Amino acid sequence: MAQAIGIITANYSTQNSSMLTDVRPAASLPYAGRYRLIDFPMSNLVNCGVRTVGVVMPYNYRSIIDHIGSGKDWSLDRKNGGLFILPGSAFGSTREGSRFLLRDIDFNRLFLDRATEPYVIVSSSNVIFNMDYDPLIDCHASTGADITIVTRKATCDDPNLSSAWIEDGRVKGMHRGAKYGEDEFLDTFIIKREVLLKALDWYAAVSHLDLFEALAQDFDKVNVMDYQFNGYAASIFTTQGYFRHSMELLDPKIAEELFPEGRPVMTKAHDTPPAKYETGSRVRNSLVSAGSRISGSITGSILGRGVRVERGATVRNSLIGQGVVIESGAIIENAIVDRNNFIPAGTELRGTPEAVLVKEKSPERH
Amino acid sequence: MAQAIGIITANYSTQNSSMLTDVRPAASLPYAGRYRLIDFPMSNLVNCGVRTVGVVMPYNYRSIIDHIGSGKDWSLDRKNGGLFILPGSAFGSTREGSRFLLRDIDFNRLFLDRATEPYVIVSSSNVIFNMDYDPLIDCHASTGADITIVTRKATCDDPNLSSAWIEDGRVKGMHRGAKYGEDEFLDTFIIKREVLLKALDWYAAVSHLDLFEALAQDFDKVNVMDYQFNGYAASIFTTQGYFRHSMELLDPKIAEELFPEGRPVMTKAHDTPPAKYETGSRVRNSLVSAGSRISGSITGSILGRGVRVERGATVRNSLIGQGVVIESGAIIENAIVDRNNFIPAGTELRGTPEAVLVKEKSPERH
Amino acid sequence: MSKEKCIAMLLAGGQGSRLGALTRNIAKPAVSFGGKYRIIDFALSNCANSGIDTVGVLTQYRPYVLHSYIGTGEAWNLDERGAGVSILPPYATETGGAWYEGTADAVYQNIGYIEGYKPDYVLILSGDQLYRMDYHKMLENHIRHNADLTVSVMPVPWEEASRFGIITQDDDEKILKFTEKPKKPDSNLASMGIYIFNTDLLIEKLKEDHNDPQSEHDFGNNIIPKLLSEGRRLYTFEFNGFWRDVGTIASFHETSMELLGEKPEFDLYAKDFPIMSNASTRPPHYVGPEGDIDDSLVGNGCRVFGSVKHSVLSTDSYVGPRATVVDSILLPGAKVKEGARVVRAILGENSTVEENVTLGSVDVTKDTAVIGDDVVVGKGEE
Amino acid sequence: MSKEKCIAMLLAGGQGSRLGALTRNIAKPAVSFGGKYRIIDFALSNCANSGIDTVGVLTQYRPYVLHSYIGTGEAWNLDERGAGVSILPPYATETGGAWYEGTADAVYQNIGYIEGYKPDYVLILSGDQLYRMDYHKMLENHIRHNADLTVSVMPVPWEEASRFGIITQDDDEKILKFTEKPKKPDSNLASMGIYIFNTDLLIEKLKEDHNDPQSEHDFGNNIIPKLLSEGRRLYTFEFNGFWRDVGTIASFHETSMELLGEKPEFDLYAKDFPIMSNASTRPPHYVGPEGDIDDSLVGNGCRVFGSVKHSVLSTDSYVGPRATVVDSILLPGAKVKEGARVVRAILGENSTVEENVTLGSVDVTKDTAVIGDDVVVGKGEE
Repeated sequence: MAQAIGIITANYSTQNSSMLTDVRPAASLPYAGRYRLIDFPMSNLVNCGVRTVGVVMPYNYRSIIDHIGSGKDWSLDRKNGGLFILPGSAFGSTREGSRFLLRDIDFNRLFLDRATEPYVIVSSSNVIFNMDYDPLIDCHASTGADITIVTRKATCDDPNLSSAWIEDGRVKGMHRGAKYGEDEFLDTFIIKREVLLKALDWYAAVSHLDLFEALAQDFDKVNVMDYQFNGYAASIFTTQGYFRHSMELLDPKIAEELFPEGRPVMTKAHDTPPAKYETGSRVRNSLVSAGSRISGSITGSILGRGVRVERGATVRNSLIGQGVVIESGAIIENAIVDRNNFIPAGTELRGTPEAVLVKEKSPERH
Repeated sequence: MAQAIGIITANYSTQNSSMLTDVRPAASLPYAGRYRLIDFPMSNLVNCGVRTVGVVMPYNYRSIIDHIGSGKDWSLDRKNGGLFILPGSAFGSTREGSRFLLRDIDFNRLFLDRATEPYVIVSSSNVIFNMDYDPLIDCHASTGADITIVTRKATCDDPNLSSAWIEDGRVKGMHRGAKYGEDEFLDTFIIKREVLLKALDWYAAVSHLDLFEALAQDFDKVNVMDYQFNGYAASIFTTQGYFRHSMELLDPKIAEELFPEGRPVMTKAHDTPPAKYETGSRVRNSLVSAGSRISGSITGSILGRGVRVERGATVRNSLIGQGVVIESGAIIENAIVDRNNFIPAGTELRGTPEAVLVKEKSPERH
Repeated sequence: MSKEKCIAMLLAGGQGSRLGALTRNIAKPAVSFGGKYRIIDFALSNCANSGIDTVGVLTQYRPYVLHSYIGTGEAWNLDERGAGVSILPPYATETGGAWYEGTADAVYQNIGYIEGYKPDYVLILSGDQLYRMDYHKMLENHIRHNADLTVSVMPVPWEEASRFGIITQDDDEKILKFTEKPKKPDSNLASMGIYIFNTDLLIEKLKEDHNDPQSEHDFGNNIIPKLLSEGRRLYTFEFNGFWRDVGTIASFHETSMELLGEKPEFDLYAKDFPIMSNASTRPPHYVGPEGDIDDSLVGNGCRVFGSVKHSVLSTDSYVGPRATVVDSILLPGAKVKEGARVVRAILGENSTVEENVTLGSVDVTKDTAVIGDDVVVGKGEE
Repeated sequence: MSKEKCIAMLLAGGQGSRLGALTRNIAKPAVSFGGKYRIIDFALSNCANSGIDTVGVLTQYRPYVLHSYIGTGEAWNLDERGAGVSILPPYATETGGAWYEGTADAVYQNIGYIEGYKPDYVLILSGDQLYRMDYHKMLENHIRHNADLTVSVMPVPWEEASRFGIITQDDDEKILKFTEKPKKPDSNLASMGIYIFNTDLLIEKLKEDHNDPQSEHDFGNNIIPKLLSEGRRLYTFEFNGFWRDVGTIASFHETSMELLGEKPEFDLYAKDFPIMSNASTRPPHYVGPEGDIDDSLVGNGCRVFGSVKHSVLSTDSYVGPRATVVDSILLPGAKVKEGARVVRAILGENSTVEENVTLGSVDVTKDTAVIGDDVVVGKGEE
């Protein structure tokens, strides 16, 4: 019985569009082999006891619905509360940097009206972290702020991020881009439900804007506070960022921060057998998902479910999607091979660490 | 383990649009107090053992998703097969008489590709009946027809229905409108999966058409057979038809045909207490759903869940939606009062049996 | 919801033999009640509404209906990951099997289950009482008092106090005395048989009790008096709402009737504390052209062609033309056929009263008539 | 799927004492197997894949893990409306409780459950065997022969025949003779302990058997010979696939090893007949920079920093740097710490082998080493 309900805006496609997100919304991008990006915000909410979660859908919602279903795998298949599918407003959210469009929330105002909880935790599906929201809720409740945003000290310069201008814990403004050491916004905030409802009225005339764009002139009136997160977080806005942050999971310390004991990351359950290693296989520094069958050689890579790597095939520094088959003698290096691809014997797919090669999703085979 | 998968086209809005379907797709219209129209095609499929059902969604899909969820209440929440949400094609299905648009099926071709069952049972959500599909499947399998459509002898003249021109059990053509005694098409057919996939290719150039429109010139080449249904069926295309067919449920014989033992109609489960009758209530020839509290007088009417009829209020020959409150002294006659309406003391709402008054859906109260 | 972890152990093993024909084939907590519920719904809904998401249900007597009804607890939102409802029947070990010999013994035999969840507190409940209680408030009380054990109590009329286990407390709610059915009660606070224990103490006391050959292995008769004699910190939590033990035919009938009327003390319709159940989906009920229903509860799927007054008609029951049902309870699927007359009776599930039969009597000095599940009452058997 | 109604009764009550430490706290059908499964997954998946959607699971010995694992059968798509999995533990009646005294007695005590579903046929299964079988084909065979009882059989090597219940049949698959462990077998067809009965006959025979003071209440020893002596129509259904009873440590180890290699006889990856399980969600396993895995199965959540050869690593197991695991089975959560060496061993759930400890031996004349659940093996205890 948390004090909050949750909203996840899953209708954002990365601006820097790649072949990966052409075929699906960012929320259903695979991550860490068997997960999807949306698993992380969903699990964060559920792990702190939130049992009412609305997910704002993109136009192409099939892959998300297939994945989250009725929310059963997140304990959100409930008689009271549970998972709510919230259709996004007609034109979706493709504007640069806009993850929290007012019109998407306004279109689903009933979801907010029906709730009785005092707070709403809102997050996008583009920033990956595993966080205990309880101290955030407590902090927000005790300061009495209207909004408390989650930030961390930026670990690099990145024009795709957003950052906040903070004085004495109070947010004075926000802007696109973050430089090393600035307060990077993690696309997650908690807001009083009543304030969110009021904001929809205040800004009804500019409902095409993102909530924080609309607030731009009003940071002196609306009390927006800051909450610092110190753990691992990865913002996924570009293909290169997606690749780089995926590869960070090969660091056992980072994997442990993202998958700590006591705060499991939940995802859709599958009946997949264990992975099988044949004689002669050679796997080093890699994450391998269930159902994979390995006879070849794999280094520094992440494999989705049910991948086959045949004898004599080599995979290095690559992300391999679910159901990919890599035939004998094929070589894959510095590449993202999306699901269901078939890589024939002897083929070579090589990118460079700076320019990763992307092999797009293939239609399902039989 | 049925030999068939199912498709339900839930993206059809009645042509003769009324205030009732302005706010929701026809598939989620309430029926028989606690049900929705889509419950009937869903239950027919599940009761004959079909465990893979795709539902084609309209643009405004929220009410359907809220209702069917993951399909759990229809035993369709499964690891293999189960319920599939199929987004409708971009422009929905509002063309007159078109319930089986090729582009809607083509848009979800993967659903057909993945199946292994030889047959597909396709139905719309606009025709209500409770039918054992097993003999239909057996008949279709034994004749070897490409398509077998379900018809019955039309019980009245109605320009909104469709009918088939049949010779020796073989369908020679179809046309809009049905006259008494003609073979009325019940918007339900079984087709070989391979034939449906081929048809998508044959008619790729005219995918804006309904399957049977596309077939119009080809009834001599494609073997379409007829299967006669002898039970009760109600086609819901107009507000008046919706009202008239709803009222037929007050005939216990018809209610028994629609809710027979052994073929339950499944719907979303709710925690609603039993109905409560206070001293002085007077209810005759009516269907009353759970959670209703009756102190007034009700005749020849159907009440949804959680309706309150206060002392001295009168309801005659009317459909009352979920959560409606009718205050003391109010009189409702020949009317459809959609959900969540509040009828103040002393108000009178009167239509005539020929021109039923419609009070549209009201926003949720607290 | 506080972060302190509390799990519930729900005692549902009893036969409930004083419910006679109603518990011939099913355990008492599985008996139908209130038109669409089963008795255990009330305790399970209390747990769900109090945020207690881990519940062990101790079964023993004819548990099949109870087991299939409870399932994984999904109907009460209790099928949480890493929590949920667990059915705990007696079981065999290397050394053979042991039946539950008392309330304390039943919990003793499932110490392993409790330890698996590492709770700070254990709530002990019965599966056969009707009430709405926020156990979380009781837990807060327990924590505030830094108690070893908290007993839920309610004031009863002084003249009835000698029928209960009576508790005397000081001004700070600390229990001074506990007397089972005192002849001269010095308090009117009765124990409701609802306890919150600190887990470590519970386990220690259960083990002691198990090894005590004199003990009947009962919480009320053995564990509580022992703790009191040891000078432990026992506190009360006072409850003032509607509470009933429907353990006899008379109380079952009376409590059912208390659900009727304009403003019943127990409001099934209260939305902030819903009673949840694992009900099957049935159509709305139908009232025929000559049907007449007054001051009654009517469940889904019923068909009423006759007259019903001051009664409870559960799911799928049937009252034929010119039949009369007064002051009675029809359990699911019960049928009163054309012209029959049923007064002050309880008809079991799927039982039938044949045409023109008269059953029961308005004479309240006589016992309530009870027809068992599936029984058919024909002419000459009334 | 035929319209004939067949339900399954799955015997899962045995202790499986020959599995030693592995069944100290859980029933044999609940023991982990094959990296992510529990033994009962195979029988339940067979039911689901054969279209048998009603399964009564008879439990008795330490059933808690089994109960919570099975739940309502949802993981096997067996939670159908009006069907599904039911847990059937021993229960008490008005006259007290009775433990299951044999396979036939266990089913006898649940005749009420069977009658509730009114099936035409009842399939009797064990919860501790590994195989894939389409029971529907067996049922078709049963119907085609118009049999009273059909027994599933498989050919075994002649030299091993005297270890089994051996069946002699005529050319039409009719059973002529059934001999338990014959010294001089005249057939090599062994009974697999899988039976299909016509329901009425089963119930009649169970009642007879219950009243027979001489009977051990066992299907193989009592019910089958009785039917044969009465001249009933008993037929066989021949099975030729992979079938194992993992009832001993040796067979558990050997059968696990048989899952390895390039083309194992039992293919976990066959998509048309999937083995389903109620597994928890865990991340992919990680192989460290020095990790080395050869000819092995590795479950989700494992972390491998050492060397693993010809072994099964179940969910969440751990092999530390410079540790070696050979010819071994790590059950879920088992840990082999840095520098330890484990050979031909079975490590129970959440057990630990401490740093630099050596456990087990390549010498196949010695017993397989077995470490119980939660046990920690330190230096000096090898």
